[in-house]
Amino acid sequence: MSVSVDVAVLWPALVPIAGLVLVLVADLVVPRLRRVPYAIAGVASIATVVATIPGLGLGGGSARSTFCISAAAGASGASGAAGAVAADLPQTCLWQADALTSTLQLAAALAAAVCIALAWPGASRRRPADATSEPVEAVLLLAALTGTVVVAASRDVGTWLVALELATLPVIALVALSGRRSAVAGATQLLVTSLVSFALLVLGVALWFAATGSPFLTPDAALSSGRAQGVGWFSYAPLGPGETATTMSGAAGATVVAWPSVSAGVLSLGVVLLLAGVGFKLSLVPFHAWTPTAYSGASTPIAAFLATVSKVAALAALLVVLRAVAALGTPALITIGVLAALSMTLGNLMALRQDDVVRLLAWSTVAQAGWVVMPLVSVSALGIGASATYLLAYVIGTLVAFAVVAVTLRERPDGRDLTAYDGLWHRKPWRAGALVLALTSLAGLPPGIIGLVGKVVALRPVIAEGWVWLAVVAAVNAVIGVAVYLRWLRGVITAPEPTSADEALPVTATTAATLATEQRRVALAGLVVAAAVLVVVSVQPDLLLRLLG
Amino acid sequence: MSWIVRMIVVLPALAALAGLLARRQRLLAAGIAIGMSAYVAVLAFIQWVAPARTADIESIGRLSTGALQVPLHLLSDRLSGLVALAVAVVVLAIQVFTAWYLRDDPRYGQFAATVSLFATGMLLLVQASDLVLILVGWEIMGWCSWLLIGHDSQRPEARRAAYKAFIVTRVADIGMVVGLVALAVRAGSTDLITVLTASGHDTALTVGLVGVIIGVAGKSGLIPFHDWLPDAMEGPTPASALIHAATMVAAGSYVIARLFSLYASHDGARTLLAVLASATMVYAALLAFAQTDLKRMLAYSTLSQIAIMLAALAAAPPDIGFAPAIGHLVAHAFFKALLFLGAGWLSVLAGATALAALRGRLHGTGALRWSIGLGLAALAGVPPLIGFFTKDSVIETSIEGATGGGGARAWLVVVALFVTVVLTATYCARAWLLLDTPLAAAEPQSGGSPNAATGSDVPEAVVVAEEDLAVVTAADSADDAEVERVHAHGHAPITLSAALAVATLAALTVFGTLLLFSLTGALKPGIVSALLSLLLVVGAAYAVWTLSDRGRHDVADRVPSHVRDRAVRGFGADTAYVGVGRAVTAVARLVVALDRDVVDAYPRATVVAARGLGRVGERSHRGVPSLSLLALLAGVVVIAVLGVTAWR
Amino acid sequence: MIHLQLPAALAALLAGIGVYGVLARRNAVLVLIGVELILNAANLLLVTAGSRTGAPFAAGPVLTLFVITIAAAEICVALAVVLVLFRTTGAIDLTAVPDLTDEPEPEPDPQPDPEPEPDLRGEVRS
Amino acid sequence: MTTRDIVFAAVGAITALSALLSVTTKHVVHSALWLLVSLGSLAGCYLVLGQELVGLVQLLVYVGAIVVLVLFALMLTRAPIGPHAEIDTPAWQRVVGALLGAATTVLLAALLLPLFSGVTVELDGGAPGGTPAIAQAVFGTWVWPFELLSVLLLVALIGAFAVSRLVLRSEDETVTARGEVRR
Amino acid sequence: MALTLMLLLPLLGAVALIAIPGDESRVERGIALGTTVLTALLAVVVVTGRHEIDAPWIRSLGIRWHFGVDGISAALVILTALLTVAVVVHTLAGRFPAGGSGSTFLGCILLVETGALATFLARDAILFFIAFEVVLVPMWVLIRSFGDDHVPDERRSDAAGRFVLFTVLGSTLMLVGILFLVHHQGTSDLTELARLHGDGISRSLETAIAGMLLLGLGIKVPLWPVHTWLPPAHTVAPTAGSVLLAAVLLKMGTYGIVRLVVATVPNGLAALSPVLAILGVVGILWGGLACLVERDLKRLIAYSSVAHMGFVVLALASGSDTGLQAALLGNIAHGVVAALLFFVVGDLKEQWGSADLSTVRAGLRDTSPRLGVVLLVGLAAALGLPGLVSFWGEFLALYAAWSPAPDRPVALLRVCVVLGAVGLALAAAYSLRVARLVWSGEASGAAAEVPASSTAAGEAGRASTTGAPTVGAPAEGVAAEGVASAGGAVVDARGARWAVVLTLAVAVVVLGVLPQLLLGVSGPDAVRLITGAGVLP
Repeated sequence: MSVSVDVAVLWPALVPIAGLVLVLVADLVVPRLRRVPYAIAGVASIATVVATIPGLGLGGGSARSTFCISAAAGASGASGAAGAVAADLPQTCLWQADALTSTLQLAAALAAAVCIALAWPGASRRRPADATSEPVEAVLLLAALTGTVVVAASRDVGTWLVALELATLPVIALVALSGRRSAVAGATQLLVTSLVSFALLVLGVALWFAATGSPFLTPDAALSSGRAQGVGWFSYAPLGPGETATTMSGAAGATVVAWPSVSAGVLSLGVVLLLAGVGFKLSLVPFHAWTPTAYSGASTPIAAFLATVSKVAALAALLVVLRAVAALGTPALITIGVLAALSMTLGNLMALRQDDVVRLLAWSTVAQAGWVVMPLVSVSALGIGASATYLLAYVIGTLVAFAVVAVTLRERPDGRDLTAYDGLWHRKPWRAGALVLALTSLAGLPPGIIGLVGKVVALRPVIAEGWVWLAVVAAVNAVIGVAVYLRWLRGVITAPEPTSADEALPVTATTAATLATEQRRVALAGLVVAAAVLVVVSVQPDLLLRLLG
Repeated sequence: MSWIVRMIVVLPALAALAGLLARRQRLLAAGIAIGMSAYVAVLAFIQWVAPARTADIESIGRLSTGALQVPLHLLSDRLSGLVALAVAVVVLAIQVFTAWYLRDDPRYGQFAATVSLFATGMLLLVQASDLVLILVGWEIMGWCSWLLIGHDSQRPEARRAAYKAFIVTRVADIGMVVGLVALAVRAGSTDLITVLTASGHDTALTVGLVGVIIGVAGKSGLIPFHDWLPDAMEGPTPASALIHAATMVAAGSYVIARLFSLYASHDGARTLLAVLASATMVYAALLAFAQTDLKRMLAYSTLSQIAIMLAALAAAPPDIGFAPAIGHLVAHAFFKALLFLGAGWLSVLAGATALAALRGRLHGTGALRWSIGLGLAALAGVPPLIGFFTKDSVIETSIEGATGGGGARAWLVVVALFVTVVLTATYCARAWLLLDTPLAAAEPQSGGSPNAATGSDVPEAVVVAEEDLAVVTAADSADDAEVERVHAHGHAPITLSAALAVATLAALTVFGTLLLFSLTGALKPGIVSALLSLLLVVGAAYAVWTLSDRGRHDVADRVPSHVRDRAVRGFGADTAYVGVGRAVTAVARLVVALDRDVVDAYPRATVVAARGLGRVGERSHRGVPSLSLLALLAGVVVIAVLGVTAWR
Repeated sequence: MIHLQLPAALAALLAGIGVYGVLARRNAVLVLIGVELILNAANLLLVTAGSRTGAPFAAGPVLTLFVITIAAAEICVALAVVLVLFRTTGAIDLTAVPDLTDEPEPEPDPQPDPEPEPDLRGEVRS
Repeated sequence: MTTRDIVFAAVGAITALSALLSVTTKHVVHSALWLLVSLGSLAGCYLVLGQELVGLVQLLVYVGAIVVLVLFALMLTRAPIGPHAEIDTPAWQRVVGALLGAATTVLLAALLLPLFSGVTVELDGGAPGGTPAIAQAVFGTWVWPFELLSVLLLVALIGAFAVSRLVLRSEDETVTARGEVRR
Repeated sequence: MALTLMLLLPLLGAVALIAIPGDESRVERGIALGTTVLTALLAVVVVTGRHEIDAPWIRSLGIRWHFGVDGISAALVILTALLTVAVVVHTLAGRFPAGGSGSTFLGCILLVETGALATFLARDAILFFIAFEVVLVPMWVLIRSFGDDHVPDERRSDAAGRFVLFTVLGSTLMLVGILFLVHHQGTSDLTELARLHGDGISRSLETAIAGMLLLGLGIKVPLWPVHTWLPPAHTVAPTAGSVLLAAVLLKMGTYGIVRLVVATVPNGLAALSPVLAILGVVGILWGGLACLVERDLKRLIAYSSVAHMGFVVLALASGSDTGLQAALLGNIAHGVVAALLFFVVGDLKEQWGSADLSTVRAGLRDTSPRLGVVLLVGLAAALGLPGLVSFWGEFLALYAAWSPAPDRPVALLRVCVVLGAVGLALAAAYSLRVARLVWSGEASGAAAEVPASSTAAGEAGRASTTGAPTVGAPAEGVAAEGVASAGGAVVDARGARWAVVLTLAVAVVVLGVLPQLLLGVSGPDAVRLITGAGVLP
């Protein structure tokens, strides 16, 4: 075969797959050991983190690529004049990981590792009847991680679709597996939304293919749709003397596109459908409705996974498309602007009303999704980098917040109530500090400098395109967002009422005592890792920004 | 030489500071206050003898204010020398007198320090060669007047009077500030010399001059700002003497004298000044006649006299200039200080300031009788006292102005002056007859004790809202201050030094004319006018003598009682102030209401809207999968249409 | 020889019918039918475009095969979830408001929600 | 208008019609059966388009597996046999659905028809995209997504297995009637 | 080096304080005091040596760690550093406000200092924005947690929320403006932006940018009509918070206008100057009028802040170098005066339990002459008494508005001058109103008007209100009794607190007598900034 395979490059994808297989094997061999699957999954995700590191330092346009199709192979699929044209094709690869991709992969793997730490099974089993829960969860988590890692590096619609689905399907199962009635409701809503979205996604891919004639999500493919003469499929070949356009059809190789703008229209519809299909995963309004239900139904670590790894997968997928489209020099996408504005506004307004912290974070995810895609109104390197930057800032902040919630839930059963965090500053100063940092970072206020820098970065492309209305909407939403997070923080910093705190304490103590200390330690370790990353990037945001080039 | 000028300004300030720090040690405080004033008086004397005739004495250095020049220079010339001397002497006399007068006051230290600070303000204004410094001195006096008038802060009337004085003058200062700003803008500098020599910008000049007149009207008590001054009698008598004699109220005359060359060229502004001054001098003299309280009578006489100075400035021909007005300023400083200190002395003896209570109390008090007699005579313009010469100079100057092209404006002033001469003589004669005619000869009083008489009409007058700007003050409440004071501290014989201070002022009232020779043109008596006014004075005095049945009756009782009551209350000027105050308060309440219900309604409405939207959103997000599909597909179709149509 | 406008038109039609199907059904399984129709519309489009000469790497048919496989995987999970849903609620009605209350928590938490968001409330007028 | 065009039009009409019936019938099981017809005839369309392999897979996987799964699911969820008015969403929602469906069709048609206008493919002389080429592509060019697909299938099976075995803690609680709002 | 140290010192101190679990131990006091004093010393060193530091920070955004001091910021830096010392000393000399641990309180104060210093020193527009935001959360904590514990929790929450939300709205809009500016000028360096002086941007764009920046910064100033966050925040905030809010945080708004608007988009500012002047003057009158009827002393001072900042804005609208000098001087003046007033009023409120003016109390003049005298100095300064520090700023502001830069609407500005002068009279009225009620201890007339509303006064208050208007010894006695029981005795300022307020009072006088101390520092740089000749030497 004329496809090159470079395993060294592929490690970030292979490691989680290997972990997945290992979990299955381990479950066969020692089905009783409940923590083994998680240990393997944890190790695998950390190994994934390590595997992505070589890709981080790539500068400029360089990328670590594999599954590259040599020109000859491309030509073999076509014939005649097309072959001659194909010889000029730059090498196309199905896996192409540059710095941006690697960073997203790293973030996903790190977030997955933290989520696994948070989901660490304790000695007291929640579902004694269900013995297979842990290995299944580990497998599903690793599969979703695999999908995320692969989709970020994919450059063709086939891999893209499969990987995206690989990142989505396990999550549906994970939500359902939380085993509560609300989880089933959440899973149902997530399921139907994802099914329809996936159908639209496939439709979008088909339109892309129809418009460009290329199965690759590359700038060349995008260019071939709109240019009168190009390297793609529906391109005019130079007309020889005596030839007419009608005779060009059929086997001649270079077919006629009646109007380039038609093809561009098809392409635009394709891109919009892809955006919509991915938008569901990003929780963009109006594709967001599943978010609060699924988040609150799922267990907290899974919700954290949905809020972080899934988002990375979605944005990574979107970026793959938009990086291709960016070559068209398309001016701002009004669609994205509208979606961003809607998401921010609705997400913030709804988050303002929540008394359940997980639901609050769910709606905050919706709002933050708006911020994440907002820079993409400028389909350019600037916008794409900004979007990725904001995503990472958001992922870190959300992860820490979820970690605090998860750890708190292990200590007190009412840990999902906003009131459970009253006086946290006085009871658990360090954890409260982490929460403060996370929430301020999400709100875009110091001391969460990274969130603030994220807002600066996210607004820059909007400004560069001159979208004042969107910038103003964003500014207003920054305010509502601050109200949302301060509402939580308000309780955290308040001195506890002496009565309630004293009553709560013994409960906490006994609950904590019954829980396995190891479980808490691992969860805490996850929290500490996430918080440490947050602190570091808050002190020196450049570390994060430079990762993205 | 320039250091003397600086010291004249700085020393009282230091005295104020030191006095404040040493307020607990009564003797030390008195020593500082009197010593410093004495030293300043000496320095002022030196300056008077040998003025430096320079206008660029550095004070605190030039300010970096961009294009605007603010050199902050001081000056020293004959004018400043004369006025500074008068001020310094009066302040010294007052400080000496205060040491006795407030002998038992626990806050004597603060009072003396405030008087020193007040002197700083006036002397700074006198020595300033810069508009900003003039404004600084001007406002310092305003602030100190608030402190001094409100010295007896236990008494609500005193607080109100102080408040009223400051607010009224401050409102007028709107004009002063705007005027000075306009003058500075016109010259691009605040330096006095530059301002005087600048040209062009007629609008700025008009605004500047009119603005300064408004400011002066406030401080000098011209109509319609006059009503604060009688109320200011709530302050201890030395404070009244200070405010009325040489300093605050006269400062306006000085400022206009400084700017005279500008006014001389601007008829409009001078006409305004002439009208205000003429109206005030006659009106105030009329009111003075009707007063039932000695101090309030003196206050109205001050209004009248200050108006005379300003009238002189309004009517004087450019070649004569401001000198007659300044002459009268100095004269007034001496005799009015004398009168006030005498009144203070008398009140200590008599335990009251109401004329009814004082009837005949002057009889047989020796030096005090002489002092008050001299003061009233000077006020009335009896030769050869200083008041006669200066008033006559003013009249003569005005007549010259009228004949020399001043036109209607100057004639108005001349007529008003003659009317005022008559009226002044009338009320002076009335006061003298009341004070000096032994009680035995007088008819029995119907009112009973002053306490009961005044106490009854107070409550209706002082019901004011907390927020009101202006305050109603009972016409007779100044008297209460003395009554209380004497009630609290008892009678005490005057000390030698205080008596000496009064005597010095009396001497200056007699011989002070000599000082005026230093200022060219200050003395400019005209034979005809002198004789005419003398005739008028004598006639008026005789009329009072006869009408009052040789002093056995109060001649003012012949005025119909309802008119007189209203005159005593200043014809409701205070009510008008209260009205203005209420109007402003109403606006303020409106502002607060708007602030709460309109300006702040937007943020609140935003919150309500956000909550409402959230509630609506909550209702539509109950986890119905079908609806989420609907939203999804509808959204897709919409954005697809949008995306396709907006592509490129 | 075949004109490709026909399959394209069919694809458009199928997609529209699928969209209607998704929205018109409350039974979860029948909603899946609508989804399948949209998927098949996309597949038809892929095949149509792929049948144009010059498609590299047999992309049209290969992608179609992929999509069919993915759809199969999806249906697997989907039916599992639908079954659980049925077991939980006794129905698979997608228009129903789901019961989000979970099994009784250790403490039933009957306390009313605190007044949400008192921020920016109007000043207490004194 | 070639023969293939006519054949395609016929098969396509069946496809569209049966698809329409499958989403409109009030009969739950009929709906699945109409889907069967629709997908089957779509396989025919593939054949007409010269994609034999795709057509066969369509028959095999879709008609053979998926529709059967759907039927099973219908049975397992105790779907009523016979016409049933309760399987449709409220009328307003269906109207909106119809509008959106029509809009989708119009939008796609408006864009695709011009794109493919006049484009013809010669299929009779052995299409280049034949089965061997597909096989070569799948195991050559597309080997990476193909392998991932296997992972996906594996995971989907594991997930479906685990989910279907799920025992809810609240199983013994009273099952609420459909549409009942608890809160 | 000294500069970095100066910025890091309070930050590290704050982190240390917040991390310390204990409560009001000796160590914390030492850390807080030592840090602030050292910071203040360093600030003096930095300002006198005109230090500057320029290092890369966020390379990918082109944001540099660029701090420096020039004439425009020098006074503000010193003011901030010294006031923080004053605040800390004042806090340590008394009781910590309830609501949390003392170390958190001190830590928040230090964080505010860090943010304010960084804001005044930042030489990069985006760095400025980041520093601008730093103060928010600590100040929010100060108001939210440590606020007046006599008011219901909701009001604290409301006040703190208002503060943060208004400011965030402002700063985000400002960020949008900054990004526009940076995008079109290609640099975020403030020195460079000032040198460009708006070159290369079309006039309409400049106006748009200026509008956005002014809207954003105006909220912080605060400009009418977006001032409504200030009174509640001041009312609720603890003394330290009020002082920092008034004296430091508000200055960031006007400083921002100077740095970001006057220097970089002069034409935009010129186009908007009528609006700015009108808003400034409306603020002057609005604040002044509101003060006339306001019952809460702290709210009253807050409204007076609105009025005073109106003068600063009016001066800035004039666009002349005199105006800029007036604005800078007015800024500092208000900082010192407002700090003084809030210290005194905070002390009073601490002892009274409320700052309600309708409660009848004994006059400070008699009960606590020290507090009385500094309050009087503060009020005198607040009414713009010549010879005190506020006078210069206000007089020069009026001058500048009367003779503005050539491209300004002269007639409008002159009307504004007259109205501004009316505002001076209003300032006198409300200052004296406070002096009457608090310093001389007037039995309130309003209490008589609305007896039911004044709950605090209670029986005693009612007795005194009926007694107050009557004159004479017996009534006086009743009033005095009522006053004594209602108001309670106010302990006079002593020790460190006395030193703090006295120092401020002395500063008010000294700076008033020698304004050249401030004007001389900012003079040359103000001219350079107006003319676009760059700012740093």
